[in-house]
Amino acid sequence: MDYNYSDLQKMLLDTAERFLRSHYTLEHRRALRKSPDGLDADAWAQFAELGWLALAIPEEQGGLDGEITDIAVLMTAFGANLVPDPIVSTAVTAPYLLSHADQPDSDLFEAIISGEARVALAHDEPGERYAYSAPRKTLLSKTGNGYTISGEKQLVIDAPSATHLIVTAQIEGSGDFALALVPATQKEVSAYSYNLIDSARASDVKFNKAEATAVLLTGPKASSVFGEAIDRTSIAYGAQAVGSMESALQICSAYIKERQQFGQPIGKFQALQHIMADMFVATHQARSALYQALAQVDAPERDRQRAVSLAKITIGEASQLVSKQGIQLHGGYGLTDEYEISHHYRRLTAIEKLYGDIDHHVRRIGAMTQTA
Amino acid sequence: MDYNYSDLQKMLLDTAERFLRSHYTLEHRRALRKSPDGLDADAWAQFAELGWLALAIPEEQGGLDGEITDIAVLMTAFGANLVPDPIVSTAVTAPYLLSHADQPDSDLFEAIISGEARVALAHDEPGERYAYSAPRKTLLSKTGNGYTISGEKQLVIDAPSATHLIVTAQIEGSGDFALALVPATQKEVSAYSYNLIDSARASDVKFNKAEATAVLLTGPKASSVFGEAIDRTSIAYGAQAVGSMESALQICSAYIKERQQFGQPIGKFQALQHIMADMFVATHQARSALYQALAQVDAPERDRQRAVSLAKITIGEASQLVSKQGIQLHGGYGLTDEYEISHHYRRLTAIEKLYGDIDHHVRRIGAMTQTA
Amino acid sequence: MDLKFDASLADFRTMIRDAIKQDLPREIQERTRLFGGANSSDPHDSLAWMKILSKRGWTVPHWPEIYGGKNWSPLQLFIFQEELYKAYAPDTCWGGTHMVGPIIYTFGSEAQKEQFLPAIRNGDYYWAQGFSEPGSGSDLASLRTAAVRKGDKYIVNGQKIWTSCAYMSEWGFFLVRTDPEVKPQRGISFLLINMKSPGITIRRIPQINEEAELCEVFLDDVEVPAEQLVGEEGQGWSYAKFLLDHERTTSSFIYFNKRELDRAKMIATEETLDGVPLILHPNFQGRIARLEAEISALEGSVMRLLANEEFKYNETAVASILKVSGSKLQQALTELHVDLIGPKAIRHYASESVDRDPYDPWPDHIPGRTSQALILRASTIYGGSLQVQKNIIAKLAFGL
Amino acid sequence: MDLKFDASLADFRTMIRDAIKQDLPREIQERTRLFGGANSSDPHDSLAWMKILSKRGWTVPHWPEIYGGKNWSPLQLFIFQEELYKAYAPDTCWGGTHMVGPIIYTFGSEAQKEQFLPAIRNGDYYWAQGFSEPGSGSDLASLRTAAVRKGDKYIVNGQKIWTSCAYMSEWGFFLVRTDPEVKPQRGISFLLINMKSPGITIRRIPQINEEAELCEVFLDDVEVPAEQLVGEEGQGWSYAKFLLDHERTTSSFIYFNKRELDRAKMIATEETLDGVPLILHPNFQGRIARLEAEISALEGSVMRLLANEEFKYNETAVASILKVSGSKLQQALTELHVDLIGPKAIRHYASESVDRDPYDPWPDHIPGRTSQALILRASTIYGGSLQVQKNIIAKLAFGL
Repeated sequence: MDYNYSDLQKMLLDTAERFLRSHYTLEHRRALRKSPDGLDADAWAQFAELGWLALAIPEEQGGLDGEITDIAVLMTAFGANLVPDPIVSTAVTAPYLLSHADQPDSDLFEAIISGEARVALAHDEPGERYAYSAPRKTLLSKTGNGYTISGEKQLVIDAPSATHLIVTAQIEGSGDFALALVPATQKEVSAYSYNLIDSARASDVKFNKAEATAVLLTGPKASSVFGEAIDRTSIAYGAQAVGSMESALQICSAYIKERQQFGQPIGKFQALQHIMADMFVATHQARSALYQALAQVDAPERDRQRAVSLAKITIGEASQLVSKQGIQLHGGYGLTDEYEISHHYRRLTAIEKLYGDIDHHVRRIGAMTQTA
Repeated sequence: MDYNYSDLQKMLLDTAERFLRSHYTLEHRRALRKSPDGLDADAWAQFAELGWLALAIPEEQGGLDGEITDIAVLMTAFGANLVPDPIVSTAVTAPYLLSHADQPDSDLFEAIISGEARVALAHDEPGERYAYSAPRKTLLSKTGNGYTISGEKQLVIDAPSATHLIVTAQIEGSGDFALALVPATQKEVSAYSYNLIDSARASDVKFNKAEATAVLLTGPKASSVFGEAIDRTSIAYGAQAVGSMESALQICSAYIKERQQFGQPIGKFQALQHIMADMFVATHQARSALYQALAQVDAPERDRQRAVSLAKITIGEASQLVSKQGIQLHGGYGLTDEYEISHHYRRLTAIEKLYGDIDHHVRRIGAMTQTA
Repeated sequence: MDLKFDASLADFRTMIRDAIKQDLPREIQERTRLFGGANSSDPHDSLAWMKILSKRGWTVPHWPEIYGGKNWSPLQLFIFQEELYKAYAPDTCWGGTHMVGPIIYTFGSEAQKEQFLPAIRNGDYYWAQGFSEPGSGSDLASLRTAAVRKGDKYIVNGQKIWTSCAYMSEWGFFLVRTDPEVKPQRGISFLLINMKSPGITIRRIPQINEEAELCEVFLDDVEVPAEQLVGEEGQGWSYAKFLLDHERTTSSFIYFNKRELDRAKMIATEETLDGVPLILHPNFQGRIARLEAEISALEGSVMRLLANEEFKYNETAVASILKVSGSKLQQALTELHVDLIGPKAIRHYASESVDRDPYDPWPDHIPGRTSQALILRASTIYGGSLQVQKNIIAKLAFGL
Repeated sequence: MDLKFDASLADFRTMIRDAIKQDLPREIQERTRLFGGANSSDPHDSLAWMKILSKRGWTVPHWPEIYGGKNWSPLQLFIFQEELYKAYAPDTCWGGTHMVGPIIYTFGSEAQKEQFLPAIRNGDYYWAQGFSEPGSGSDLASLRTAAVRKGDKYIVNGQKIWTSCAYMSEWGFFLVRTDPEVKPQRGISFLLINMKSPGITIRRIPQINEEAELCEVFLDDVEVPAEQLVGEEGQGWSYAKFLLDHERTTSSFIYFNKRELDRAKMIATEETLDGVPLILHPNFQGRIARLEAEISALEGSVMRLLANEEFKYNETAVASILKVSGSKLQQALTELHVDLIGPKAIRHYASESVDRDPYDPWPDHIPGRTSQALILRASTIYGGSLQVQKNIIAKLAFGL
């Protein structure tokens, strides 16, 4: 076993750290909130340039065929620098689903790699809560020479800047589960968009006989690939969370050495030292949990799900501890939009809620335990 | 509202503190473990002398007709001094059940008051867990000129020194719930007895057509009085827990001022100061919770149950925090039988498990919430 | 001992409840329900509501009668506040009614009483609190804003921070250093300053929930008439401590905590998992039950203090219990809200968006919840942080 | 990066598992299952088991081959220990195999190696550890037991405490102060002392679980031949630190924690509430799931250290993580056992009672659980308390 970064990973991480840190300054990120769709087009072009949008795409589709560990390494840098752009949807989730499609679409891969296309996953329906195996109300219907899709999706992460949506649906007639590709810019697709607390974006989307340009997968294979994609997505966000926590540690350590109260740096107070120690333990354990999940990503479904859920629990708990205590260490400044720590808290809170919160994963483990 | 002790309560508490503190020294309590039935006969005679065994008994039965608040005050002193004797069964639970019997038994009251009789409650049956409203397997049968009882009871607290048992049962034929009085010393009653972690005693008891000298209560009235008695019992133990925690606070505060490490009293370390502060908050809140329950003890069933369960949750959580952290403050010495704090931990752990643990009371509140 | 809540107070409660129901405008109630967290009512709503309350003479019932108070018992005041909270009425301008008001009627001159007390009572304007400074958060004794006496004026220079709604306050009360030579606590005085005075600049601080009600106040050669000194020079520190003693139970946020527990139950009834309301799921039931237990205990602790129990431990240490427990509860409850709404919690809602967007398809119990949970990380920071409270307890209860 | 557990190790695991199954006597297994907690196997069982293990040469597989080690990889050693724990095999005499043994083969004289290493390897006798003193719990540098050189002997006076099973140990290894003049850490030496030496008195300390395996050792003019000094005078402190570095992952108690998690699941299957196994109750499922997550993370952290990851932070601070997390898990798991058995947890079971009372009607998963939970409050105290670990982290990871 080897937990050290490969040379390739070191390079990837160095490049990412360098670019992201200099580009995504606090001020820049605060300004980005006002952009209409949350996309930083210049940065996105750089992502393409640096090959990051190709990392998860198979070689035969022009991609770099990176492993999930490589993706995770890159994601830690995104988390550390609180990048709000729609990287996970387009560079992690979509490539997995698209490359496992019955008929992979080379043009779309090319457009993703070049930075022209962005793809979001539309799954949740109103009234649902992390219902990844519940039947869909959204309907995929065969028409004369193609397919249309009708229904409502809620909280479609990264939708506002997406050019395409991968939509989960049931097939009219058979009732089979399906994944369909739907171009986002057609009048039959209408979106109600909003900001998220971490400055990312999402939409509620209505499909009114919208054209589906491809049916990617259907039936049991669609379900299992979809489950794999969700777990990989969770891992990518988990890696972002780990990066964010590691950043938060450094920020806090520096702050409590600097900040004076009662005539000395507050870092001299044992109570605050012990808070830092708790944060340190939680952050390290979170990275270990991430590694445990990464090790199982290609394992049989049950083992994979177990490892991902365990990691999400640990990372979720750690995220809350680290960011809340990080704010506590900052005092009032921790509550302002002008200090990084408050942004980490928001990001970490959002990630905990994406694709299954702690409660969801505790239930998933619980269900496995009782059938063990 | 008045949270201060009445003059009577002050006197009661002073007397109790004086006697119990001087009598129940650590060495004496450790020696008592070897007694066959856990009874300190000399002390018990004093309890009678001081009127404590009469406190919960109605005036018309020769008792002092004390209020539940008076009983709680006395119980805090018992808890503070870690008295292992069977006071709650005989002086709290039994008097309530006996005085609500269809035909109160004056002789038995007299025997309790004089210290000759001790009464334990036999309810739990093997395989059960806090099943206070489940049907009984133990059978009460009418015979020629009386009643017999047959069945098995588990974990009958204070049974080894009891002269009488109040046994919950179902009536053969009707299936009604009943409370029966059974003399403990008959050959049809056999007990398997053991020590508890806090040096109190209990038995598993088998009744083989044992004579029941009285049927105290039957049917719905038996159920409701039984429920009231259990809640009062919980309050009495809760008061003991509060007393124990308050003792623990003092012990710990003294210890960390005395004990030297790294060249200074360990009480100078902020981390330990904050632990003491947490213990202080928890202990105070526990007493407040006790008062909240006491205020509702005669309220309608739902209000009473709610208040008792909320108090048991708070007191249970506080008990664990206070005693565990108390041990932590003591370092290795906290784990020895020779330091008081370890005895408080054992007592508080036992109390948490008596008549419904935290989990039980959380469920009881949960069930009320969902039907609110 | 008499632990039962006086039954005769039930009528009083009904009277209060009915009056609030009759008086409280719906739109104010709605704004408070969605975005009025602990201590963060919209100041416009605060003042508007005070105008309404003042018709009944209920803005300052806790004041002495000669200054317009109601002579209610502590329990009646408790019920009054509880009902206000339950009804989602905004807070009054706390700086006026609970801070500077009591200071003025206790230590102020007759002229100050005449000028300010009626205005506070009527909610004529908002009051800013100028205590904290950038360099002195939990360490108030180290404050540096200086007031130098020149003739019949003080010239004030310095900077304050965390001043709620300073940008729309007409008056402020400030702790300033009038004597740099003596022991830090001794050289502090209490000044009333008109917020429109030349030399005052205000910057709103953007917050974690993207609101900006807290401000920085810069004072640059601000001239303050000497008659705006309250009480004696050098006594500011003791007045600030008087405030703390005066409002021992406030920090429990008991009314807020009880209300937010009810809200949690309401949300848990609305939100479902696999079609089943969350309130039927044991995990959430358990979290709710445990918080309910904590709140019930806290309420008992508040009552004990209100009813003047004789404590074995130092009373300031006992009061710190309320702050420790109350502040953690505020966080735990609002985090529970966030967890109850689950994925929907990540949407950002600005407080003004509620009025603006009637087309928002999301249910009504979502907006404001995350915003409130985010900003309430402050509850363990301001007014003496959790760590400071524990220091106080260790020192005053145990002499550590 | 290569994060997958080497698949070829599956065979190794099977080989180990089969061997243990074949070798481990049932009655030893039973005693360990019921009352053998973390680090508290019955010493007789330890030695008996070492005799058995030594036939395969498996008592000290982690030692260098020339001293009888097996040259297994860190992962193989991990599997070996894990399987021992899973099977409820007793620990070896850790003081011998993992403490004094490595000290002797690294720093000891040839004579010492010859005299002691084979005996340790074979489990000939039990070793006592004489580090802690009544006045120096977490503060080892302050120890006072003095060894004064007189000719070819040291005369040792002082007192040790928390010495496991001293009353039945034949030899002990002691930290003693040989030079009171120099800096506290510099004047400490490492002595081997025969526990039967005149002047040694041993008192067993009655414990919270009513066992008494920990002892006080009083040394009164004990004569120790100078050749029983290990290494150099004044280097005792550095040898003790060497031990810590040598056994960085031990403090995680990862094998114990994994096994006790399995036990929790087993108990949750046996125990019922209203007729339903606890493992189907969401509250208990949730507690189990969270602990499982923590253990899985801890196992990852152990692996990272075993696999020599290059850490950004000081490695001693990283090792402290294992102790912090591992010790809290030991407590959380054994408390979970207690909560799972519920009311039955309050019964006192002495370890000897298991053999004595075949008539006990209670189920087999009850005895020993509470005893273990009680004594494991020690896990956050010994070997550097939780607070000391956090101090270490603050200092070494962050320079605070």
